[in-house]
Amino acid sequence: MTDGTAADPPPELAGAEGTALAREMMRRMQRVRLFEEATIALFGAGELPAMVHLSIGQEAAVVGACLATRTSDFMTGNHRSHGHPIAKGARLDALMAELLGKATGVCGGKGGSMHLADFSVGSLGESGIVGSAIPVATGAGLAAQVRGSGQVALCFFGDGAASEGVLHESMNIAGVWDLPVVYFCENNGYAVSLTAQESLSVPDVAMRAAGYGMPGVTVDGQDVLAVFRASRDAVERARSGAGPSLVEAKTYRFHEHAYGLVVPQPYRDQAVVDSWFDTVDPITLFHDRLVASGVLTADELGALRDEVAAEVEDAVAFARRSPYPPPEAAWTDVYAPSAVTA
Amino acid sequence: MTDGTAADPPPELAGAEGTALAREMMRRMQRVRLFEEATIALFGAGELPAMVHLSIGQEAAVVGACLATRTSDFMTGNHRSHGHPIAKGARLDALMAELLGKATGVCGGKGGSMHLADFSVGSLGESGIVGSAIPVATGAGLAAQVRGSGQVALCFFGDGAASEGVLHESMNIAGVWDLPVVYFCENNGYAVSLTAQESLSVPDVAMRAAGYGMPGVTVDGQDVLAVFRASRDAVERARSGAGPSLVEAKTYRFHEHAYGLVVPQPYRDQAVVDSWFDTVDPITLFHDRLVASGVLTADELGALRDEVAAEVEDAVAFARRSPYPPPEAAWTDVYAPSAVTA
Amino acid sequence: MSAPPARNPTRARQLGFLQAINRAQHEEMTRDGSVVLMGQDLRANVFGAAAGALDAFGPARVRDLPLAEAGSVGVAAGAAMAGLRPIVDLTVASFVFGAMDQFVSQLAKARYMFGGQATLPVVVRAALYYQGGTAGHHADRPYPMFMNVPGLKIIVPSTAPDLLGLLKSAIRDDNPVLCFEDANLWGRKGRGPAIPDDVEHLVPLGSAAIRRPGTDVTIVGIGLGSYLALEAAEELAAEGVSAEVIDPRTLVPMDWPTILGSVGRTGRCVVVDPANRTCSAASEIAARVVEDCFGALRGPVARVTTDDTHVPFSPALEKQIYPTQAKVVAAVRRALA
Amino acid sequence: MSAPPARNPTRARQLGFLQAINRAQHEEMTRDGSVVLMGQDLRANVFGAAAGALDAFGPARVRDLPLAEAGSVGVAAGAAMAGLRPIVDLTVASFVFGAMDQFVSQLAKARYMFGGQATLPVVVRAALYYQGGTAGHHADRPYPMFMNVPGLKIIVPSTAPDLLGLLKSAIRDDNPVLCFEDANLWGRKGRGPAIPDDVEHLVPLGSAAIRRPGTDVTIVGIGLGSYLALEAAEELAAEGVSAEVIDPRTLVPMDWPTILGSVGRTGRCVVVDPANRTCSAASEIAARVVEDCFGALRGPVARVTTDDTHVPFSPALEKQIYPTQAKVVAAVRRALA
Ligand SMILES: Cc1ncc(C[n+]2csc(CCOP(=O)(O)OP(=O)(O)O)c2C)c(N)n1
Ligand SMILES: Cc1ncc(C[n+]2csc(CCOP(=O)(O)OP(=O)(O)O)c2C)c(N)n1
Ligand SMILES: [Mg+2]
Ligand SMILES: [Mg+2]
Repeated sequence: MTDGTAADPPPELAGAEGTALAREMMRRMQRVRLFEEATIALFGAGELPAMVHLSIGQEAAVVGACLATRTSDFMTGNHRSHGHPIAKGARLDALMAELLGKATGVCGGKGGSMHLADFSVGSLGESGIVGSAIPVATGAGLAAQVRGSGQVALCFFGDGAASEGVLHESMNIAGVWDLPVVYFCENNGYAVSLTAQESLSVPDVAMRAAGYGMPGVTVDGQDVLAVFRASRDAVERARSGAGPSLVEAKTYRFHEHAYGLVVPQPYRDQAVVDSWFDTVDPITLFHDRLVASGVLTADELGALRDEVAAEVEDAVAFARRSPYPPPEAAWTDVYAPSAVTA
Repeated sequence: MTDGTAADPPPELAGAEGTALAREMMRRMQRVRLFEEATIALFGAGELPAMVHLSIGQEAAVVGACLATRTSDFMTGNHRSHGHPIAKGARLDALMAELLGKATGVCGGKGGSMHLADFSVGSLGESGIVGSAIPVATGAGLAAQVRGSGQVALCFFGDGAASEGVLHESMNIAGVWDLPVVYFCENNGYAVSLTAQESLSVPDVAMRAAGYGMPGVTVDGQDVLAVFRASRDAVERARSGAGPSLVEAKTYRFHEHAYGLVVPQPYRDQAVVDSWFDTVDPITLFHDRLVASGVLTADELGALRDEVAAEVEDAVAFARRSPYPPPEAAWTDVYAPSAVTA
Repeated sequence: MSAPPARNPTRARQLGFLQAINRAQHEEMTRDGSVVLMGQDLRANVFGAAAGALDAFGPARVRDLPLAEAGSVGVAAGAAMAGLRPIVDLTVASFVFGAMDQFVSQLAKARYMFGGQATLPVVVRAALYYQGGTAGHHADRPYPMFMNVPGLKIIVPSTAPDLLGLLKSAIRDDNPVLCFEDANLWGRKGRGPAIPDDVEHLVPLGSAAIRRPGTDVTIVGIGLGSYLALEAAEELAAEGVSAEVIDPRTLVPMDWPTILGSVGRTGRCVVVDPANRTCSAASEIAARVVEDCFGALRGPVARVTTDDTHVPFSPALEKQIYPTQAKVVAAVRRALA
Repeated sequence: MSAPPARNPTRARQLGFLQAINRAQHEEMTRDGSVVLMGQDLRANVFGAAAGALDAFGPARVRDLPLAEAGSVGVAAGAAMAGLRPIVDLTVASFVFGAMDQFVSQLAKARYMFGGQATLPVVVRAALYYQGGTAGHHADRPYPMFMNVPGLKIIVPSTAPDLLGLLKSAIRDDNPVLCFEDANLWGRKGRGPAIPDDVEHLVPLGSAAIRRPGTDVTIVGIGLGSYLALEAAEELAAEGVSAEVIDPRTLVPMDWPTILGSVGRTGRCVVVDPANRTCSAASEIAARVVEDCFGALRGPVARVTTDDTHVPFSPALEKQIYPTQAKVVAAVRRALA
């Protein structure tokens, strides 16, 4: 500490363990950011078969939540699909190959950008049907409870998805059965062009938690530590058998709903959106905080960023050189082999 | 008033208008009760084609809510279907004929016990699919709002239905658009054999109202006046353009889930259930209150009951002597006539 | 919907429909601790197939569900992906519609879309509760809608032994299987080959049964339709017409070799299907027969289905709309003409 | 999904698909104040068919819906029962499944079950968004599932003039009508007869169009399938095969006289249907053809459909599973063999 403005590190980030956590938070946020920036470049170069939904601006929310879980915990999410498995610890190469529709993709090229899944890190799949994976996470929580495995299920959904009936059904079932599920709302203020105000009859999604007998908190989604703390509390509660929770992170979608989607009528002020990169960028905010509190230096953080950049570059190269799936893959995996045959 | 225990009539029941309201409350509760007792007899005699779900014990809830609306207001409900249209003012003869599958039935014999509808009194139909009519009531509220008709929609649902996703979707839409809808939960403590505690993650359904930015109240569903007051407030709010409300009436299902349904394993204490007829019968409670407060005498109330009994008897006779629908009715009403034809 | 008598091993050879379900569930839950049973009113055994389950397997594995069809099926999908083998009793087939997105987008698609990572051993049971005065909201026979969705298997057993053996195979299958149970058969006792007492009585999915051999016409009958086909075949035998009756038992995967082989021999085909006519299982069978057996076909393929109307409440109306023995006989005559 | 150019009356004769929707909605909302439009992202016109609607008709009649498919369709059903004529834009056909109970239990059944008291003038629009790399959750073609549900009408227009005329008829129809729009046709300009400029260009529901007369084989093509049929017909013409191409345009009610009449003349039939094969519209057409035209039939009825698999993301895989001109030509050869 060299001047009076520097703060002590927050308790979570103190000591060697704290530094390791800080590193991992930053590493995963950078992975999301740089992976998606590479995605933009690939999209611009016409290398992506279809549109992509980016989590840029929302990195603190997805990373803070995922780092509160273990690799063996379960997770589901939605069409804005890249950030979740990345934050949960999935390898970037197989994710990138998936975006290019390659055989080495995490889903063998059959899922694509909106439907990433990496079961090896507990990522049970993202849903292109908004809201549709919410009961899936709930069911994973049920399996953990029945098997007594101590696992927890993390369920990502958006402010738009919050209006879907399956959220209600799932939260009620989880509430009644005390399932180990953390419902995590990334409230980025919009469902495509519809504002959260127009789609939700309450200001905060977390206000609905009381209606299911579970705790609900709203946190600053740009503050990875705040998200981590709220998520950790919810995960601990779930793991202890006390039941589900709802965590809402108020966050910002820096880019358009999707790359490849032109929205004819403006629905938000582009000047304001542009200013977010300077004012509420979760990576910049965390970077400055780490430096100010002496947890990591700017040089260390720069080196970390470079490491991730190289990792992303490798992922892109891997994806590019990977082959497309063989034609017959179109018809496999419709069914699993049967146990009982004639 | 002849002795010190008699209370003054409550303001709603004071004066000539109050007496008329009291009469109408009692008349409609008796209509539900005696109609359904006749239904039991018909069921026992093998005259009903299928099982029937009775509202006996829940008369105060359905009548208190319906009398807070106008005939021109809309209403939907569920499989426990008789009480709602009766309370909304439908003719008993066409309802009873419907139960017998007769051509003169309110649905021409095509709906039956679980699916009564009498559009002439705003009854847009009961749903055998639990919860499925909730958005229908919500849509009727939308029509009223768009047309500026000043109508309100009353939406009956049970504690079991409260776990269905369409309730969430509907209440959210109504909340966002300030629709003139009153969501009315008849919480009779059971969904068939499942207790409300086992199916709901909160003690009171009304606790969920806050999550939709609407008022929610829980009332004694055996007290027709309490139900009427809460419903009147909600209806007034809706009619004034202030938006939807949730009213929950805690009530009791005196009979089995359905006549014709044998539940093999007991799930409630029959002695307790039997005691309800003495302790929480809404008709007895109201009767005694009216007499005690001098609104109506026991004789007047007895005469009223006799009137209703005669009406029910006529309805049964009408239903019995009515013809079955002609065979070709099986294939009509699948489609309405088309406006544009080749 | 009254309770069946408690399962009684000594009566296994005359097993009723509901007891067959109970026995299949009981045996498979005993065999495999990851099998769980979720449904409505199981503890109270309202539908009659859950007797004793809660006592035998406890509340962690036997759960009464709140009313939430999408949630129920989706929770089963997630539980399966995370290692359980759920059986979901949705009770009545008219209640499946609220769960359609979970059937299509999760149960049917997850394995494929995630490149084989997901395994979804889920059985969803629902009764075809028609022909009993329950009217339009309880009497659907919606299996053809699901036949249009790849990734799902579908069984419609028509005998108690088949129900036992198919349901056990379904529970062991690593794919989502929908079991549609024709409630008109609840009352019938087992028929067909005697059921072995051991717990390995399995009927593989995708194998049809030839209920009656014949040479002049093939009648394919689904669910109750297989009985109507048999009764019609007997009536026709008196007139010298020899009808072969096939019960597909599984609709997906369909046992095409058995059906097409039979039509190849008889040259005539009638399909009896309780579903609504348009885009029915009967339509699919007729389309496949004309596509693959045209050379052998000597007459039109006739469908005997429920009419394209809703189910009316009034008993005076309802009985007209379904397949009957008389309609099957008339259809065979058309096919032979 | 980019915006179309604003509706331009002088280009009406070369109307694009999205402009046709826009014009139909605009004209009918102008004509009848009870028509309301609800959907996702209408104000921002994300899907390109809602340009100008909010300005023209105001926020009471043009509403952006929260994400709630069952709620949306059910609210439309209730609004219709209470006097409105809602158009619901569900945007992509893969999103219909969440609303299935409302389609089946309310929209389709309410009129019947309430003995004709209810009238349900609701139009639900959804795009068939396949063949564009959107993968399994956006590329469904689910109209066959709805064909199994009586009480619903279904249109699948394939030209802009037809879309205009059918959608206008649908909005005026007192029944629920599902409009499935093949997104592969969004880019194509209008074809067929020139569109009159007046606002009474109506195509009645239930009338097929003979796109090309022929004598040797009838090819029935649905949506994009009608173009594949035409292209195949041209290829075959070079070999001396004369194919008649029929676009049913409406699937319920189907114009059976036109289809069966044609097969009666040609004696051969191929159906091109972008839906999944099993229990497809093609299956229904094949079944009906063999049932009613057997005497005239001189070859198997061949179905050219999407394979019974899910839609893979990888473009290397996706293109293989759909009908193509080559598959249609091959099927015609089979039908002629
Ligand atoms: C059931 C369903 N309806 C509509 C869509 C189209 N759609 C894709 S993303 C989206 C908005 C979702 O908003 P939100 O849940 O807030 O997630 P965000 O995109 O903001 O991350 C919509 C409407 C869909 N994919 N699925
Ligand atoms: C969607 C659906 N699921 C299940 C059923 C079977 N069922 C009929 S009534 C009922 C219980 C409903 O409970 P509640 O909403 O509390 O109404 P109540 O019967 O107590 O009046 C059930 C499960 C149904 N009719 N519809
Ligand atoms: Mg959002
Ligand atoms: Mg109840």
